[in-house]
Amino acid sequence: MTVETVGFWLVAAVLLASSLAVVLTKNLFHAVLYLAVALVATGVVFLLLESPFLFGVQLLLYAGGVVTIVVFAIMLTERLVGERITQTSRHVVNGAIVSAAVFVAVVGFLLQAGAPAPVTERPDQLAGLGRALVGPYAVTLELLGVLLVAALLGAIYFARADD
Amino acid sequence: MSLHGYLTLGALVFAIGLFGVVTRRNAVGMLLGIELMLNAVNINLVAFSRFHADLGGIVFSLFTIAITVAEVALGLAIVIVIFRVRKTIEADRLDLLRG
Amino acid sequence: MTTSPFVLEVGLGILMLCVFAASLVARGEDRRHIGWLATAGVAVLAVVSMTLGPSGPAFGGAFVQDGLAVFAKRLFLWATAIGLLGGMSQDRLPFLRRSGEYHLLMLASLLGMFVLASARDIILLFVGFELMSMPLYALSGFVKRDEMAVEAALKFFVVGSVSSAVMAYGLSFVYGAARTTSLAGVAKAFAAGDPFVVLGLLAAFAGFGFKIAAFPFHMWVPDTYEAASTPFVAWLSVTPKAAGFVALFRLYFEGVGDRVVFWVPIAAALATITIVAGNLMALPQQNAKRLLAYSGIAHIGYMLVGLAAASSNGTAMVLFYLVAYVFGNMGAFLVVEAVGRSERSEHLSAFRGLAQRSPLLALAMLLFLLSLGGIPFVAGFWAKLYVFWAAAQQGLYWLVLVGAVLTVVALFYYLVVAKRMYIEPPDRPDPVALPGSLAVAVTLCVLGIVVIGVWPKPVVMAALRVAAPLF
Amino acid sequence: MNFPVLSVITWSPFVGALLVMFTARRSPLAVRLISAVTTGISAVLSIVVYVTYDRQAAATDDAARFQFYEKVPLVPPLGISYEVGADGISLLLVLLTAVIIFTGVFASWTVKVRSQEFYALLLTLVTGVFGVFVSLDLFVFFLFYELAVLPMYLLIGIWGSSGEVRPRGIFAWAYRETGVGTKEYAAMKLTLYLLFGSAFILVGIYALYVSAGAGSFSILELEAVPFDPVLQRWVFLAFYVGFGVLAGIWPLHTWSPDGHASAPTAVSMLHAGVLMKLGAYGIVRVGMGLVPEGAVEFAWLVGGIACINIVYGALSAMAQTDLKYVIAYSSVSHMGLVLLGAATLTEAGLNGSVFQMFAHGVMTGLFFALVGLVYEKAHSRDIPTMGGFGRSMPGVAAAFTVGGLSSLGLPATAGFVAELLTFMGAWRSEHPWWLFPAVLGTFLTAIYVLRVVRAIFWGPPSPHFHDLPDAQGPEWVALVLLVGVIVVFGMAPALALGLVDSATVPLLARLPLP
Amino acid sequence: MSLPLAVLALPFVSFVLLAVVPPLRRAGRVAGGVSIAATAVAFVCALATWQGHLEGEQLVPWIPGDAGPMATVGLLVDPITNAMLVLVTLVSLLIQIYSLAYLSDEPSPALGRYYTYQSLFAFSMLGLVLSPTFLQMFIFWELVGLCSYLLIGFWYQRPAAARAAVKAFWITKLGDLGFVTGIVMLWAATGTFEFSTLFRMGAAGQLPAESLGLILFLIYLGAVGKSAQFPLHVWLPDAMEGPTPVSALIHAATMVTAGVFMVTRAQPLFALVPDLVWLIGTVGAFTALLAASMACVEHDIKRVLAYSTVSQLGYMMAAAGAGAADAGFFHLLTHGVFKALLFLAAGSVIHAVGTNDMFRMGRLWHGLPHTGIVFIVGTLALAGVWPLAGFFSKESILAAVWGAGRTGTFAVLALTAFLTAFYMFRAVFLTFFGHAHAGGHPHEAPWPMRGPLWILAILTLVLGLAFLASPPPAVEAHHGPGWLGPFSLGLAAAGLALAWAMYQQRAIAPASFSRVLAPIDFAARRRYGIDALYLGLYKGLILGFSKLIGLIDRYLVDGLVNVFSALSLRSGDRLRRIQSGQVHDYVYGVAFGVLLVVVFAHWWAR
Repeated sequence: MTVETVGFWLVAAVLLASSLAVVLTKNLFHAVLYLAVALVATGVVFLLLESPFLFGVQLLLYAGGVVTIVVFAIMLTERLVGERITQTSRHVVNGAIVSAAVFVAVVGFLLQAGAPAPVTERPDQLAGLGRALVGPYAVTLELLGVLLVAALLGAIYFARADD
Repeated sequence: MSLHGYLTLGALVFAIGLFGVVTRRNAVGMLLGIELMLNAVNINLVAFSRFHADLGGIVFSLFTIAITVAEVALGLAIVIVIFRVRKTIEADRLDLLRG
Repeated sequence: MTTSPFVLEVGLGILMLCVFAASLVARGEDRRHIGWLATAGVAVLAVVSMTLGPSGPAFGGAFVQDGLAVFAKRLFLWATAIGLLGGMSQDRLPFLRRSGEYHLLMLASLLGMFVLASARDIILLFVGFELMSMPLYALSGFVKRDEMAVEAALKFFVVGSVSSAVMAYGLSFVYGAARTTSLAGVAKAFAAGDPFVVLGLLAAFAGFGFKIAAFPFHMWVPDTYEAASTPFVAWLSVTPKAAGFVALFRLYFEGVGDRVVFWVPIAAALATITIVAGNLMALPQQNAKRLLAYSGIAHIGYMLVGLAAASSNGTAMVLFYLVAYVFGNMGAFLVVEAVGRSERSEHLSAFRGLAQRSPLLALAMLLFLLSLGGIPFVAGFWAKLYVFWAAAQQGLYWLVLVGAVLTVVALFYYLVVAKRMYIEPPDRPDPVALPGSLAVAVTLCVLGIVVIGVWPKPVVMAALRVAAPLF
Repeated sequence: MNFPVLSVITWSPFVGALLVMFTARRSPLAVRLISAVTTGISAVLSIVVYVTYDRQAAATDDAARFQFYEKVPLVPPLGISYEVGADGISLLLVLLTAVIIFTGVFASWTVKVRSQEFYALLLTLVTGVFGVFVSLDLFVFFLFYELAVLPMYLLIGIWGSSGEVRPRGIFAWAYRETGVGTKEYAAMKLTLYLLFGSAFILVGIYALYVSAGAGSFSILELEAVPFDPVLQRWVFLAFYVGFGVLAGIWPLHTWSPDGHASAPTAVSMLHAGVLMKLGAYGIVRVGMGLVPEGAVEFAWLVGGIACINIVYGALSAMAQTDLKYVIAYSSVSHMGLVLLGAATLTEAGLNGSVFQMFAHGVMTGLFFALVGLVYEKAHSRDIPTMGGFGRSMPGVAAAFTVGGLSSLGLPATAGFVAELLTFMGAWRSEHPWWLFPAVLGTFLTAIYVLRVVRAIFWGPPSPHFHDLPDAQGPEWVALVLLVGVIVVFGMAPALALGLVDSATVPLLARLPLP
Repeated sequence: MSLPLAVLALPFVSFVLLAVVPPLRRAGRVAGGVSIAATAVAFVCALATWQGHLEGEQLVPWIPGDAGPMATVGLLVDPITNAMLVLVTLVSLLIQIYSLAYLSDEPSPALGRYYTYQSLFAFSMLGLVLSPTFLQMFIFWELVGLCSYLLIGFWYQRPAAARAAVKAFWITKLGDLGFVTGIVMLWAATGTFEFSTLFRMGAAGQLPAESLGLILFLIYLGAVGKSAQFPLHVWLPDAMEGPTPVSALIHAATMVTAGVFMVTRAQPLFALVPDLVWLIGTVGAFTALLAASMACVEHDIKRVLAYSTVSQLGYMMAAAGAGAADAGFFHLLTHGVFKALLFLAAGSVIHAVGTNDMFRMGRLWHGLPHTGIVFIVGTLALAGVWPLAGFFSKESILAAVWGAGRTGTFAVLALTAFLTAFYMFRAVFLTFFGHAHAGGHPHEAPWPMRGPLWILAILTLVLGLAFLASPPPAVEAHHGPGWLGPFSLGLAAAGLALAWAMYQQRAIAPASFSRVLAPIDFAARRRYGIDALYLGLYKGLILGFSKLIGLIDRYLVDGLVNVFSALSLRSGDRLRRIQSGQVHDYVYGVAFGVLLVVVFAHWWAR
């Protein structure tokens, strides 16, 4: 049992528990908070996978950005509707069956594939990322910019209440 | 920990996310499910990247995160506009269009 | 002539900037001139695209401007030009006042399609895919006061997001197996039979299935088509599908060699259920747009027949089919728009006696329907003929038979529309009001199907030429 | 450059259609005159080509079989060209078409609703029919074929009439859902059926084109290709089913009664009179001509189904109480005779088949013209309510009787010669027993035709109808012309058969008969 | 050959004129004049042909073929033809003249129509007798059938006439099916329809021996239908619904004898199949007896004559069956004359009293002396009383049958002769004498009717006397034993006596007589159930079967088509319910889609 293994099990437990809580809890607000926990746990998984940079991104963008937006949205709709939003679930059993089926299908393939040994050498992640983003992925990055603009354009268009 | 451990973890999170999408009545709740699914993608990507010592996966997951954010923004905007027009965000009450 | 592989993308970017700038300075309720700007720009790009030839790859092969990409981009540009032109006549407030947003979103989506057509890197592919999709969600709910439109937008968005999540999940496996993000590596891994790549590609198919609206992934289509504004739907019903198919060819076919036959049974099965379900579900429809939506699903099934051939001929014939489909289907939707505007209804009964009210419009609709039904003299005939031919070459005779038999079912509901127009008497004597821009768009579509119907050879040859290098 | 007479015959109605659409907007009379003149041009020219066809040359020189030849390349890379020419079979059928459409124009003189479009569609349709008969390029042949089929939907849907079919039996639920009996139903059924058939034809044409490998759709060139026997069998079956749908083969015939019963007069005339012959013509020209081994191989099937058609059609006709259905089923029966004659693969039988195409075309055209007149005057097609019309409309009664006699094969009418030749061929064929259903068919025909004559024109005047006028003005043109053709060709069959023989003998010579 | 051609062409020209010039036809009596004139000239030509012994054959191609014509038509003139030409034109002429008065009450267009048909009939019948080929004979055979149909249905608004017309057509057509099948088979075997060629081949033994019997039997079926032989005789009595002159011409003198004529014409062929000849004779004799028995119980005067015609046709066929077609043909000629006479006389009676029922007539002798005389002349001829024409022909038939050693047939024919005399005199007594009294004041018809009657009566007498002076070849050939003449005279006398006793003297009550012969009486009055059988077959079998097929076609064959389309519509409607409007279900769709391709690929890969 290495540290990594112990950490993995711990993080996995937290991640799964909080994920389940996200989809099961009645209170939407709580669900968002659980989501934050799950996202942070995922960030920890990234740490275990030796990607601290991504851990940062995950915290900033997800736990910071996404959760904040969602909370805003909930507050906004709550304010409009004037009552707390609780949520119920529909057809839990059906959903569970389908999800389980998807999981089994994936795992089936996992079992088929042999597991590669982890590579011990560690490339310089940050520098490599920097080079990659201005090198082969430059166009992709620019397009991502366009994408974000377009999505925001759409979001603003919807969100503004004037017309 | 082996690659398969991470992948299985990702698959579990993915399945839970899917479960959330198909069971949540509330549109925001569905959105949260989608977040989980995309999160699973990132776990996969980073795990592969790590085990193959290839940066592509990290780059991919960066893009995924960014796209997810955009998606959430747009999705919530839609939820808000729906709420304005229909006074509900219970997705299963939105069935004017059918058949 | 060798030009930069980015001419069109750069041109489109400049156009977007112009439109953006124009919408910043625009004032007043009616800002349709922005739309004219966008339309004119796209039209210019469309003309420019006809002069372009393939050029070499860029960014280490992540972006290619090969024959297929050029072919696809020409198609996107023409379709978008017609779609924008047809949309210019919309006079509801959002389209007047928010013309800038509307057109910017369209152009952004178009840019995504461009990327999708050229991407040979899974990250680029995914980003292109999302760039194409996300504006569409916004556009489908553009009339944000309309409760149906926003509902459609939500459905479209949720199904789309789930699909792209599944797709991304699949692509993560693809990457994991290929150990690289380049499609050449993917093809190599697939050819080697790595189970991860198989799982990944199968899961990624969810995204493509969603985009092209193959059977179980199609469910957003009727609702979105029915509720969104018709000219947008006309465009939505053809261009993203074309982009989806092109990306499909890249990811699933290009460079995989003989392993390509792996897809034959899957594509054939999907084709069968899509044709059957699409045609059958179209039968009871009374709303013209829903009818066209389901018929469109059936058409995707026919294209999947070509896909199932998993050969260069099959690919080429799908491309040809797309061309025929672009003109035929857009034309049909645009006629629906004309009638819908005038009658305030998209129910089939709005078409009653159209032949006596507006004979030319009715004739145009008839031609579109005949083209969709696969009748000689119009483009759709060749399209069906060719995909069947490709499938038959592959030995899929049963698939051809299923397709041919269900064509008869399809003709049934097309003829039902024809019956409304030609056989039933009109409720009102006055002709349907037809704005000039819409008339021009419809005319372009008619020209498209008739010219291709009479003289299909150039398009066929071009399609064959661009499809050959994939294999 | 010779005068392109076949093209003029073919396209003249189409020009008429365009003229009707664009010039004659306000004048119903002008519409009719343009139609009469343009179809008249076709009629006159078809008589001219009929007379000037060089029979001697055709008999001696195989290259001279198809005369009045024209060829214009359309799509050279694919080997598609506009190639027309006519031999004896084509000429007779062109003449038939010309006669029927020319009379059809007069028979529909009284169409009131949207007559301009009616005539335009009718004339377009006729161009398709002419085109099929003269095309020597399979691709163009197919295009003409579709052109001949498609306008039918609108013609029946707009100007047709609805009958009544009671939903009964175990499938009653299905009848309730399909709206059986209405003109829309009939139009839809007919169109879908025929398009279904054309899919098979297309597959067959395509198979020949591909396996010939010559890159040509020309019938003349494909004739010279020795196709693989297995391929020939399948292709023949495809052609048989495809064309057979239009020819009304059992059990794919049910579009025909509904369609013909619902169609307006001129359309029924044209459809039953000429279009069904397209199917038979296709089987002979394309099926027997291009895949002779398949034709020989499956002669038993063609003939066997034809026998079913003959007897079954006649019995069904007997069971009908709707006048138009009687005639429509009689077409099913007679098309059986046409196909039986062809299936005998003998000179007499094939000549009889072609002659029957002509005879039945004229006769059924006459029938539908008359039924149209009766319907227009009495506003009913229900036989049991009619009676004693012979007194008020003696002309119609007489013409109907002549048509009926021709249909039951009475000598001195064209029908007799056709039937006799078919019988002769049948007994000389590989399956002599075909003679018996054929003969039985004529007897059954005698029963139902005379029953109808008796029920409608004979007996005491029906109390349901008053003051029915006889045929008038332009309608007489139709009746006299058709009756005249029936009698003249019945008394002097050599008028047609010499020509037909010069075409059928080379065709038969190519068959690998055992 | 121009003279025989003229005989044929004149009625044809008349027909065409009347058919295509409506004003002429609608003029009625003018039309009659045209037709009569044409027939008269034709008669003269026929006489000239006969006298000139213009004999020969001429053929022209009719249906071309690759190796010579497939069928020819033309003219064949020989003694048989000549005799028939004269008979047909003569009787036609007389009857057309007679009709002018008989149908004087008809409106002009109807009269014109009548003469159009008459011309067509004359043409057709002449064409038939001039036929040098089986095919041409069949063509005209059908055409005379058509005329028969049209003329029986002359009063088409009477339901009975309409029924009788189609019945006649259908029943004869049934026989004609055999005819056409036979000649087609014969053609297939020999490649020709021509008599001369066929006879030559027959003489040379080139005909297919094994199938010739079948072929000729089928051809004979045509004669069975046309000449009203059992079992296809049922149409002839009903045909009496037509105007009486038509009955005289078509259903007594000419058309119905076509079968006999054909058998005579094709005698060399039939002679090759002795079994068939035997059958012909047996059927003929049986028909003769059967029809005679039905005539004995008939009330309708025209039907009595009709049954008598059937009976006499049976006689003629019996002669053919004894290998003496010439004797039959001879009887055909004489019968043509006196049966026409009888019908016309009966027509005159009906014209006078307005009914066909003999039991509502009586004592007409005083009102209609001319008619009475000629009727009795005809009756005597039919009964075979010396020295009238009928005696000789009947005698030669009986002699031939006796000579052929067919005793059974001879007995049947003798019995028939007795019955013939009985029922004919029964008619005479009931009509002209007896005790009943016809109502009204019957008086003689005008001269256009009486003239032909007298001509025919005189002809009957004169012919007999002429035969006495110079026996015709048929009589010469079949000279029976010496007792035969007195024997047949005795039979006639016995018949006369019985009739006289029963209907004039009432010494024997008909009722008691029928009690004695109850089963036969019962059956004969119901036409032996043959008509009912046909009716049952027609209604039950053909119509019933057609109803069945009609239902099958509409509700099964077409039903499946509709089921297919309805199922498509329904399944479409069902299927679209998965489009529930619930976005969750749409997500399920995506999930299912993925699972589907994954599972399918997995499963397929193995």
